[in-house]
Amino acid sequence: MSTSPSSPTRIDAQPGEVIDRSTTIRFSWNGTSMTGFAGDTIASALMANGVRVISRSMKYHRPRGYLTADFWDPNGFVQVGDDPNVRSGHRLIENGMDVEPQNVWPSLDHDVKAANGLVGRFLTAGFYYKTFMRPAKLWPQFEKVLATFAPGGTVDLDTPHRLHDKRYIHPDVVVAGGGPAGMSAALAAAEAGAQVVLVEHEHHLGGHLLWGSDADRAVVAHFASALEKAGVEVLLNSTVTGRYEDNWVAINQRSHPLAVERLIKARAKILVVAPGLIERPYVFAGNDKPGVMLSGAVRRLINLYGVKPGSKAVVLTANADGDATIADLERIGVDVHVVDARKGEGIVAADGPAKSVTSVEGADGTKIDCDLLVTAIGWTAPTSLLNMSGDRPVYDPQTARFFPGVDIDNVLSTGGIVGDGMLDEVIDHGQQTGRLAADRAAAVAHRLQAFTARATPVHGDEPEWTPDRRSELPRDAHPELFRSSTHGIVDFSEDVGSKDLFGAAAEGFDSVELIKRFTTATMGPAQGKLETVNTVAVLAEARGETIAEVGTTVWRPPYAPITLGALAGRIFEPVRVSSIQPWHERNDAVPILAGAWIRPEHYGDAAAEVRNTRENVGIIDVTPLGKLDLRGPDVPKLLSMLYTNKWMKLPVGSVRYGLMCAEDGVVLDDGVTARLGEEHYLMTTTSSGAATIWEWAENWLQTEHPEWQVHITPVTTGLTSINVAGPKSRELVGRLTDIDLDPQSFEYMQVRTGSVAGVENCIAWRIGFTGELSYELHVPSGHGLHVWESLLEAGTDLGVKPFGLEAQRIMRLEKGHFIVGQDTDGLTKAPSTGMSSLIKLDKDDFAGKAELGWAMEDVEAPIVVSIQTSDGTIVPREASQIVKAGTNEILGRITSSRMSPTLGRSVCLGQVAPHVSAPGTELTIVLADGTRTQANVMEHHAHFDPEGERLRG
Amino acid sequence: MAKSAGLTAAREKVGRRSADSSKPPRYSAAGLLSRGARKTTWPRVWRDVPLQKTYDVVIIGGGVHGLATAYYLATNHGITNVAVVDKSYLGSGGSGRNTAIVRSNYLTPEGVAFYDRSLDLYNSMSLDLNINVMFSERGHMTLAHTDSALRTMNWRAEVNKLQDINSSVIGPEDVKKLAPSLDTSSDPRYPILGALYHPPGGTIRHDAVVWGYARGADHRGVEMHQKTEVLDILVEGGDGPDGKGPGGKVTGVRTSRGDISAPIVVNCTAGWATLISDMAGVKLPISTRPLQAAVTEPVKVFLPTVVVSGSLHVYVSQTDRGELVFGASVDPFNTYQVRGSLDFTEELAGHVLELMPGISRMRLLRQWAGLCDMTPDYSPVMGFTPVEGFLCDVGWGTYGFKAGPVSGEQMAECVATQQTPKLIEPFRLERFSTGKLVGEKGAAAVGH
Amino acid sequence: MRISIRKESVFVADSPTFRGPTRFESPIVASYMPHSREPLTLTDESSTTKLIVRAADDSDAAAQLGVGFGSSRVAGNVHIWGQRPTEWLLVGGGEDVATFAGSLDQSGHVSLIDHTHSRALFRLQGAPSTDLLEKVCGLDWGDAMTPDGAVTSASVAKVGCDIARHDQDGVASYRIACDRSFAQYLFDALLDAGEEFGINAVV
Amino acid sequence: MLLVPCPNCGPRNASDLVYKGESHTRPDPNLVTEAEWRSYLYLEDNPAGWLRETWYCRSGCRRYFVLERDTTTNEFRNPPVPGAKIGGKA
Repeated sequence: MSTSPSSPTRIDAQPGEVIDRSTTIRFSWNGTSMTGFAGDTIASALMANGVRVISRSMKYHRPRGYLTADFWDPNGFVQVGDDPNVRSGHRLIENGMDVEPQNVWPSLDHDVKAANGLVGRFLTAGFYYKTFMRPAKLWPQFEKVLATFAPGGTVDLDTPHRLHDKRYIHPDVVVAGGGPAGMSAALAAAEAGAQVVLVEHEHHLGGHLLWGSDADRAVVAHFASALEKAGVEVLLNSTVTGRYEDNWVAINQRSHPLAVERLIKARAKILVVAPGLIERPYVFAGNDKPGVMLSGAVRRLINLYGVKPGSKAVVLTANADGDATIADLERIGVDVHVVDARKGEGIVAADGPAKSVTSVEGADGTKIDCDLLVTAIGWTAPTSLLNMSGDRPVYDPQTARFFPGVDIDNVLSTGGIVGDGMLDEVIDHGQQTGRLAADRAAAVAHRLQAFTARATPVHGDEPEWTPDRRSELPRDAHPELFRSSTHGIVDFSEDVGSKDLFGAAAEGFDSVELIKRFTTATMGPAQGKLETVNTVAVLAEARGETIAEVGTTVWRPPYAPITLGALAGRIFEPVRVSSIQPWHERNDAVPILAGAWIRPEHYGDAAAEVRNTRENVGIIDVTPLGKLDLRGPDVPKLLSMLYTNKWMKLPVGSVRYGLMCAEDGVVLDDGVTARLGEEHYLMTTTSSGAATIWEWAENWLQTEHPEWQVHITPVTTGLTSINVAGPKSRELVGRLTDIDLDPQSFEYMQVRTGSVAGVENCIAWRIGFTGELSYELHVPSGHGLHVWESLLEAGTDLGVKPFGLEAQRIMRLEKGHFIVGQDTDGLTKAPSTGMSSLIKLDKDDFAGKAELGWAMEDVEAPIVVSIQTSDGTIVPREASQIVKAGTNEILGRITSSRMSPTLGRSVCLGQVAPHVSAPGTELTIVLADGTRTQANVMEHHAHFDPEGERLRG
Repeated sequence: MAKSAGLTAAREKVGRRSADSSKPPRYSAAGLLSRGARKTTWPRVWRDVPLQKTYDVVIIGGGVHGLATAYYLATNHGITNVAVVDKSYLGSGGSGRNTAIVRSNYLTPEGVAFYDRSLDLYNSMSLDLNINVMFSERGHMTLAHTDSALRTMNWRAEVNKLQDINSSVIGPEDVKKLAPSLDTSSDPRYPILGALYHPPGGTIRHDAVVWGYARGADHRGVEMHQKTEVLDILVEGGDGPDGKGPGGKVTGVRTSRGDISAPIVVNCTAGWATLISDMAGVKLPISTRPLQAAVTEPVKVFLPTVVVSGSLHVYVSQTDRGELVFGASVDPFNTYQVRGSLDFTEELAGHVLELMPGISRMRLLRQWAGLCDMTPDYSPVMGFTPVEGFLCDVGWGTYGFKAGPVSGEQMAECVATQQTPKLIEPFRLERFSTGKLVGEKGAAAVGH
Repeated sequence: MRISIRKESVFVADSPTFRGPTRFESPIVASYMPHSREPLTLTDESSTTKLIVRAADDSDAAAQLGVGFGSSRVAGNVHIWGQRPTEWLLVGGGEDVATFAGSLDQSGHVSLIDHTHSRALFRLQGAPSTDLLEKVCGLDWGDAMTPDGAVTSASVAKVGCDIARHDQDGVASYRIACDRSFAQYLFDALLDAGEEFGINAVV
Repeated sequence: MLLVPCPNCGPRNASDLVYKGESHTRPDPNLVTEAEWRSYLYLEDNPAGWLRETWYCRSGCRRYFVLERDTTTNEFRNPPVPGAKIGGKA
């Protein structure tokens, strides 16, 4: 059934309406197609189509209609396509939009869980803590049932990641709230020279002026054009969701033309908080029936959307807004019965069938027939952003609401949150606030510029911090109205009633935090905007205390929920590649992520790569090796401090291996360092340690020994590193370089510089992680690909082939070389690696020296050993545990294991307890399938070529 | 370390201040029905009684650890003249701010044994305490995105298996079966290579645990004193100024509501552990950092298990109410300031969407932070201190909630027997002067 | 649409230290099809010579360099960045940079490190370039905090960069240097974020 | 996000820097006792109040410096000025 926009609930054009009646929008609700006008919210369109029941409540599945008809409406959550929990009071309709009710089963009209309502009085708050304990076995079944009650919409797991974006801004002033106070504050600040961003949660500037008089709307129009002229950036349909340390302000912009949402991070010099007030619901029997609405909802629907919310209304009014609602209703022809709380009148219940109100019971016992009950009983100040700034609000019984408690230097409040007053008073307060904000922002700007080297210099003293001399807004007296004499719903989204709160308080959950946790009141999607003050008021009533004595809970960020997509924004995950990566990609290398690096794991067959390297010659791209250029007369001192071994006498042209430890003696990194010239060294670190070791070295230089003359420059990616390994490596490199490779003049652990494939000033050193004769070439990266391709071209006849990380891992394991972080862990101290000869305690000082002195004496520390299984076909998985035979007592673990193509059997490294570390000791290894296998500790770390003849050849 | 003689006296006074002989009503479905029918309310969960001048044991900190210690002192050892004091409300600290995940698949045999006992106690807690703590044994999955992470998972699984803990490494296909919302393709920047799967792990209603222990302890005579801040710890005979510090002996505590004398004082605080211990002249190897958490709006349940990614510093589970609860690693610098940060939620959202790209339209509802006391080896400090009668159960980092029951049980035994129980032997304060740290540091990562 | 770059367009680098027989291979090997609008350009200048000078802030060399940390100047054809305390970056043609570096007083502890191959260099130019930077970097790019000539280091799309503002004929322009290995990632990230401004890549 | 006053770069987002803990003096490893060394390794001061601490400006000037911060409010005291001597054990 389709309902036309000219249904009986859409009234004639209103002077302040924001809909465009010339543009019809088609959408569907619960499978029925409907129409509305451009500018309609889902809520106004549904109301215009005569829809009154929007959702079912969480626990009792009671039918619910619009209460506030705005963003905060606890009953207005709908599913829009793949978007769950959409605020239908805020989201504008679009052509083709599929809107579905949530939390209903099997349908909105007939919800079987509504039976919960019948047993409601047994389902007191926290009832689940008191039952389902026996029989224990049944609890998982109960849990499954409970989980079906989860409220909210449905996530479509195939939801695409739409474009979200982020932006950082550094404005002088951010104004949160585009009502009269916020607009005038923004304008005044801009006119005083500040750069201002004005953020309005709704789709239009103006706040409550929008549904006010013609004069009110003229004020809005004036400000809108003045703000534009003054260069204020106005963000509509955007929310300041949080204020974090040092005025780091989060703005969720939902109105960006390209990004579905954009998170703006503003480092605001001054934040002006002007959110206005949120109308508070009244607690009484039947207060959650469809047809019970707050005055703001009624005024919005009539004035902004031309929607008639009912035909016969009872209005409970305690303030001018209630009175204005009466006038609005009467103007559009609604029959109104007024209950004036200021005259001591009141209501105790809304009656009627489940889905509507048919009558209201007055405090005097009268029953008035109606289909709409409107309450206007007061306000809640949304002090959330102030709480996040350190404020605790203070209750004022005369005004019946909370006010900000303390002054904060860089967060100023204006408008309804700080007081009442006539429009011109509010605008004046906004102006004063804007000027104060601009003055203070100028002082902050001056300080920032004076303190930042790159900034435009500022002259003169920092401007004085302008004191707050704003006149205060008056506070209008307002009766304290929270709960009638009956019990009703306090938290609509959590289905928590005042009776539940009384019960919880009697059970001892009698502080505001405990009652919140026990009943879940205020924990729902509105985060207490509607519920907190009523919760506090009911608790105060239950305890016989005042509201001020009970106090309030802390409002935590975000101010309004924000999607994960907006928070994530563009996801930046940097990756690094070497200059040879294009070649790897062209040649089908299987990539592996190693930290941020993308590297070739292998080119198809790692074992074949090993065999070719052992038999012929292989080349591997080892660019990710950390490389630090060290210059200066004191480099040897620095090296001596960083490494455990000695460095004062390393000759020019030599390379040395070293181990680095942290101050607690734990192995930090290892690598080789070459002396290229008198005062010029090149250090290599592990790939993963590159950044850490640079910082570590700078730390020693900058904080412990600033007198040392050393310049450290990271050159990891400036030099493309290629290891040429294998018996034919000398011949291959020899074809391309002018360096004399004669073994007599270029020995193992030496370094030379020269040209390679025509590239000048390349560095070559003779070291070998693979255990083969090998040359590690470090060539300028702009020519790295050229050298790589030249090597392959020049060595075709020698059988040169590239090898990847996996082949290197196998070869290093065949040689028994450990890898820091794999064969060692976060507690492995240097002596455990079997490298005690590299720990020179007779040096005056080095990192970790004291601890290593004691560690050398430690007879309980585990030892890294080479291990071979008795059955060479078994490769125990890395991390397999080594146990005492016949028991589950752990004696160690396998840290590395591979099948060795060279030896045709498995080879391992492991950490074992010292008493089982002697060569020849028999070990028991527990395999992945739980079976056990025998193994032996080997004599040498190297499974292959223990004498290192190939390496030194 | 120094032990107290005060307990002999305490044990002689067993039962002196036990609660009313009339037992409080049991929680049950029948009770709910009858009270619903009669429209009567339940009695107080714990009594509101005046603060006494002396107790046998004063426990500082009304969280899971302090309350469990009190409960087991009363239940297992008959020591009931005990006060639990808290500067705020019960469960206001880490106990009410954690993400309520429990598991026992730790790396070291010591850790496994300890947390396994805790999991046992959690399993029987609803019956033991007669309150439904809603233990949801939904399984716990730690994802591996790199070879080295996978190696660490295998390490944990192998150690776990040797101690009969249900824990194994599973492949991406099984990960997908357990949690279809995860992106197990090979495309992402952090591909899922496998996971350590631990079926006995799960979640629990953390507040219910606090209230259950408080109620149980109260029934046995223990007193809970909220809004009672400890201002000083009274020590005499110590080496330090004012007679505090090593060699001294505890005589009581000074609170915002007056002095209390007690021969034994147990520090069960988190966030303020060093400040409390400083009052006794005991220096702790602890630095305090916030741990942040966040929760989304509810949606229909789609994530049946707990998912953790160490590489992405995120853990996530979905409550029965449908909310996703997220946590991350501790903040990068020491502070006592517990305001949530925006960067936490940004990083979190980015990482969660890398794991589960389909949930970008879910909305973050609330974020909060709690204080964590971090030790150099990510393991607690438990038992005696150099001040006689002053005991610690602190330094829990991000693991405190999981360990609550077993810590209470062991600390109670420690207090009652004046011996360090075997299970907490590895966690003694002395290890930081001998340099024998606990091995959990061996593969330090986020491990919720 | 991502496209491979035709290599003919790549310059030959003439860094003082490293000379090769072939062209300098830029780290940028792929780009996007250009937009028709041209308000904003991202130019790969990776082959430009870059030389680091390390010297004490109170040294004679520092005085010759003539700028302190946080600012830059142009001396002839050499763009001198005061990019860190005790550290300058010289950017320009190989001969010019070599000549300028050679003229520096070497007394005290002074180091010259050829960084041509270590750092990629991009130029982001056009009126919206500040808007683009605001999307990928948390610093304040306003004129007060980052005027023409300013030099700073910051994380750009999560990559550590050194950035010099170097306006051209009154149009905002930034030179951005990052580790060569991150260059392609950063280049792509800037193009992606610049999409809404109609960014053009020049390689 | 907290702003950290780098003496060189000016106030920067905390994510641009690395916190290195309490600024303390390293004992002479040749004279130190086990207890003293372990206290240097493990016993950082953890006051609720002013703390002297080391930061490293990783995304900016890459310098280490010492600041004083109130750990209850995260306010920095006497931020150093650009050009002032930094680092060392001052």
